[in-house]
Amino acid sequence: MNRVGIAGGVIQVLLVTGGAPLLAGVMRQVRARLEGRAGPGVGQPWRDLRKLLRKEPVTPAGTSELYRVAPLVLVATTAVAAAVAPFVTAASAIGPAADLFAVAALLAMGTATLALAAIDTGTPFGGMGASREVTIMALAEPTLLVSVFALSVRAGSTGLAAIVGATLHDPARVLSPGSLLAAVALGVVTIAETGRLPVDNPATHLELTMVHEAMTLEYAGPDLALVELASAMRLCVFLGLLASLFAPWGIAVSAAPLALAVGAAAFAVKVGLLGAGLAAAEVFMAKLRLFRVPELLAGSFLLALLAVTASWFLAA
Amino acid sequence: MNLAAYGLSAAATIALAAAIAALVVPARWRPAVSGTGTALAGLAGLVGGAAAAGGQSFAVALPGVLPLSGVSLAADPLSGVFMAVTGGVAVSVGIYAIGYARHTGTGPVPAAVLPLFAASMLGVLAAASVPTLLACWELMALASLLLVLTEHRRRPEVAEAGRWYAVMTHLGFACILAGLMIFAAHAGGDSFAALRAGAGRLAPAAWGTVFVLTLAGFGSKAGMVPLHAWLPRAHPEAPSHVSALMSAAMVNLGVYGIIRVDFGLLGGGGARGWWLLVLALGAVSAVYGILQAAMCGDLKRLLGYSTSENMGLVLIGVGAAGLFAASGQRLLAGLALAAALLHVANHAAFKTLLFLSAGSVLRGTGIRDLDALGGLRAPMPVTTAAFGWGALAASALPPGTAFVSEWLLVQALIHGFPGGGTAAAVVLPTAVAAVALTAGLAVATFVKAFGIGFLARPRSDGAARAVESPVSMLAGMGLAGAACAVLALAPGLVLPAIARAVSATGLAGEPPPTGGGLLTLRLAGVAGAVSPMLLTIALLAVMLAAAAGLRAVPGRRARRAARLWDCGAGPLTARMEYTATSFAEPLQRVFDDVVAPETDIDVSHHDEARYLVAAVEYRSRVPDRIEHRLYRPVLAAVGAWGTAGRRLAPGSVHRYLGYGFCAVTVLLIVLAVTR
Amino acid sequence: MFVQLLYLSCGALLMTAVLIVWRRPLTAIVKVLAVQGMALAALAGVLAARGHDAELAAIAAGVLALRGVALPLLLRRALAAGPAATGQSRETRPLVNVAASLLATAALVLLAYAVSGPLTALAPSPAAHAIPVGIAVMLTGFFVLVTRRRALSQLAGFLLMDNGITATGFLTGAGTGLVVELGVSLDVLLAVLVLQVLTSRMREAFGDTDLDELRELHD
Amino acid sequence: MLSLWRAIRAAGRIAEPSPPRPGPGLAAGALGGSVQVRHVDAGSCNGCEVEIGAAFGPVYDAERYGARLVASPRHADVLLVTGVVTRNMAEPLRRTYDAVPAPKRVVAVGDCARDCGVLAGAYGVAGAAGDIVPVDAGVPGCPPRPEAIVAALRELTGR
Repeated sequence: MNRVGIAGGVIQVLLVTGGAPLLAGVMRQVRARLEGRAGPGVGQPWRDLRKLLRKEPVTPAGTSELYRVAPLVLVATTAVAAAVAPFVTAASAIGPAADLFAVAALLAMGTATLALAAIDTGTPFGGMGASREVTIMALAEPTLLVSVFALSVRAGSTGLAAIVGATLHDPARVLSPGSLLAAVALGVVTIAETGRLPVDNPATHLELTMVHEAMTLEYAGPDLALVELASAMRLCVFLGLLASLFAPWGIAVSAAPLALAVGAAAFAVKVGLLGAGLAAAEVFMAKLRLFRVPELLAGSFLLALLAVTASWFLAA
Repeated sequence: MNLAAYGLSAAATIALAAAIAALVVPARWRPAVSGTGTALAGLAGLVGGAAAAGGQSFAVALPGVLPLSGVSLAADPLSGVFMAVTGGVAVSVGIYAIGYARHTGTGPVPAAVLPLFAASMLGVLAAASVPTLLACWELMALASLLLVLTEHRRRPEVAEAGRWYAVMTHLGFACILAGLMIFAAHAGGDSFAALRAGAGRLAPAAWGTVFVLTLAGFGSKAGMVPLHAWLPRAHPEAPSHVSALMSAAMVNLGVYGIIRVDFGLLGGGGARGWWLLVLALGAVSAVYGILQAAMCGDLKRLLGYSTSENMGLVLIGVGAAGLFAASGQRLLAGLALAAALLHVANHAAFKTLLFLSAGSVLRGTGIRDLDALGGLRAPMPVTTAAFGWGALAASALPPGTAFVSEWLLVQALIHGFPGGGTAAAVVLPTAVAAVALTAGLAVATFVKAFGIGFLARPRSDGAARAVESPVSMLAGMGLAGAACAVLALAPGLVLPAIARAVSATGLAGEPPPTGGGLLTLRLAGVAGAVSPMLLTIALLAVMLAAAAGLRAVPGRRARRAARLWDCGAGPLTARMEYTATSFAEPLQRVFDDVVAPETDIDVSHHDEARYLVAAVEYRSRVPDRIEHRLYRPVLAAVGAWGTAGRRLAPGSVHRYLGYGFCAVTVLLIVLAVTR
Repeated sequence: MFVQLLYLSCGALLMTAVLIVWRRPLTAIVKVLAVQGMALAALAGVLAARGHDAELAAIAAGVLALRGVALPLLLRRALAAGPAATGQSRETRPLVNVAASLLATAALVLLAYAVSGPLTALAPSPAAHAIPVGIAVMLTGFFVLVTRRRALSQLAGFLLMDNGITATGFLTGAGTGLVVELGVSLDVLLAVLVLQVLTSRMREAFGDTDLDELRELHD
Repeated sequence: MLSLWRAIRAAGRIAEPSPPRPGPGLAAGALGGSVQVRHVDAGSCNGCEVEIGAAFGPVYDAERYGARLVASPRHADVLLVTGVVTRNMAEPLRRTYDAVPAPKRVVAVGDCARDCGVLAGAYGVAGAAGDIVPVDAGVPGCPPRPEAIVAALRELTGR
């Protein structure tokens, strides 16, 4: 808990909150261009949010407080994850309060809360989305933790700062098979946990093919704004974790304003590039059948396990 | 005599007094007497256990109380921790029982047995010699059996559950008896001290036999797969406060036995293979238990399977501790054992809460089937909140209790990786994966249990007519919930005691495995820290900030109530809601090969044309596969033996006398030969 | 540096093996096989460059030519002639479903690591530490060979196994002699050609190369 | 994969250059450049649906002006109503309108939705969209051209 940490944490939360919609805008724009369309422009998600915040919130009949609080919880968990993760600076804002597991658990907490809210409406689509989302999350958990395991073996700790520091100290590590396999595994987890193609289609209008969208069908106005902001932030956090764990260059180590600025800029560039790449890749993909998703996750789990064993047996 | 001793003797006296009183007082007062007695006994046990865990240990030998070898009692930090947990559970269960029993009505016997059950568990923990342990163990088993059978007149399935429980628990008792007898015979003495001293003299073969026998006996009590079959049967059928007492306190004694005997007395040494076995069994129990729970539609059966899962996690910790100790990593062994003990405490807290609120649901609606529940938050707000808090605690998400202990467990597993050699490099990642899958499925399970069971709209008349429970029951839940909160936010409070208990096993690292004060949990020796309190504060702060931000939006509009969006068609009925079965369906498909669900579809046709379908009937259930594949054959074999044996008893007196005569002569011949 | 390159090529070997278990389209499997051949060649090349071993370098070149280029091309042609033409261009329903076979592969890899301790202990060198990779690839290939139905994906399994054996040979430092290497590769070549002929004939006869349906040839 | 990439390269930008922006429209202030659209087929012959599809397709690309089709009226600001309102669709149309959170606009697309068109007075027709819910704008034509639909949407987004 020091000056770097506080400053960095605040900057990170602001950066993720303000930048996540822009990230979504960039991804939509890339997709539009690849489809030969002009696209609404990068700022469109922010315009949508501004409008949603001014619209009237709606409480569907028979829903409880949990339904109204869920968007807040969703945003809070994601924001705290963004505050403790080493995006701009390696020193975490709230001291040694959280490591990679805590971050994963926080994001899972958000998912579970939204699923409960969706069940609370009592609509069939809500229950369907909740059931699917929770299933995918449960199956993605082993991959997530085991690849975290692989990363922490190199650093000797699950602390985010320690992992990033170790990589900064010895950049060649990134090119070890263990770390590359872990990177692929975490990439698949990112796709599954943020509901991108081929696991879930974020732009679908068919309720029967929805996973995440089906849970938010009843939300309107500011509640919907929070939910959409949170899912954009979630994507931003996952991509940021990928970036900082496997390409931690530019992360500030001192509280100097310049260093922090460089760190922020580097973070924005890295996440932007990752997002654009993901959006471009999605153009080439079709959505998987729901019951093919376990295959994808089993494969990523195998890669994560290989990463652990490789980082033990092939310690370069 | 110190505080620990006073506490235990007080617990015993109160329990006896309450039992006698419950037999004599009029039925009107019975619930109050028995419940209060249990609560007070539990309180005494809690105080005594806390004192013992705080370092006050004592040992007394009372010769002549029990024939042959007297009773010898002792308490050290290890048993102290378990005593405190048991006592704490007993307190909230006792208070809850007052209202619950008043609702269901209770006969004199169950009312009298309840406090004795609590006391007998404390007795098991205080036992310091094999005979004492066995006596208290048997007393506890009988008491719990009587309590399981409380409602056998009203519901026939109770009797069957009781039969399963009786058989399993006595098979377990036989294993423990045999194991400890062999141990005592080789060690030359039946007091724990003598056993510890003599453990070195055991030949590897004898060592292994004792280990396996005690592991099987204690493991079956802890609901370890594949010896878990009694657990998901007995827990749903027992009255809910008894389920809580069994599921949150009694199963812990199985773990206590494994730690005490196999860790402490057997000296933990031996081949690493034995501890790998414990770890593997723990992993299997965890994954299989939570998988069955995720498929389960019966609220209390679901909780029973989740108990089996949590004990599996604890056994993973114990097994890992043994593995590390056997390979000389004492510090990590301490860490893993501390994680296991912390998880025991956490599980006791949230499982009490969950079972008590499940009982409150049962009382308010008369329904256990999740498919028929739903819509309870309006009529039963407190119960809903309690179950929600318990579900959060059980699903290992911050700020829940299980998050802390599972975090510790994973830390121990990960840091054991580098030094462990090839075996560790192969086993530990798999163990971490098992823990992770368990955690993920636990989230799914408890989202189902809470969301489908309590939220949305009622799916049956019983659920629609739900009523909130009386104050005493709510108070019992409140205590358990408060315990969850403390354990979740300030684990630093209990960790010193757990550290003392760990070093009391004489195996683990001397330095306390954890430190960092109340707020932060910092691991000594290995790098790693987490602070549930800070995380929670940060979460609340951001939520408040976000809410304030929403209020500050210029030109925001007032909230409007509207009907559900039903796609413009008619109103959505409760039959359109997702049920527990449909919620679990994707998981059931994914794990089709593991759980092997039974589904059958009957299509009945019209008489005129068999092309016209009159009705399609679809039935699906998820049987306990291990029970089917493992137990049914055994039971069939036993049955066959029984029928075969009947031919020996045709009813002629001469035949029977002849049996006796042959036995005696054979015995004499054997003696003559061996002499 | 050498070590890192070595381990990277080992990682590539593992990765490609996993992908062959994972992917269903046969064309994708063939592509992955090509990449794996190149990774194997890279492995041999690195070892050669490290030991300044001309023979090994030659072998590396041969591996690259045969397994990186020639065999994949032939397989692709067999594919174009056979299954793809009749529309069976996917491994539709393997005997063990894909998710389960991925988990089985995980178990096999762990097994490989567990058993190859002694081998590594013989001559503890960076190369020897990577021996488990070779064994793991071999076991995976065997698994694929056992559990797949399509003739071509079974051949892929066979090639996988062969690559694993070769890699193990390189890593143990014993080195498979040039002759052995050529021999193995050549009979694989033969196998491919035979398969190509066979598939085309079978397609003319049955229009399918699902091996289960060959049982009907008994009677 | 590569072939798709080549196709993308060959096609390049399909969207036609956007015509000059219309004057300040119906809801530019309230909605501020973002319009989520829910389409209700109240009994159409599917001619208008085809045109709406074209309007959101790559050629006319209504999305570049900030309009987007959404899956739930709760997410929507604008209802696109097509076709005469049949008796069975009158109540669902009302419910859909109630489900949209304020501020909300309704656009009647096609002659049928504006004034029952050729189907006026036919059996089973409950009336035009305006008879059931308050309509703010109409797009004439049977079916209307995609440009017209896009122009109407641009009046709402104000871009």
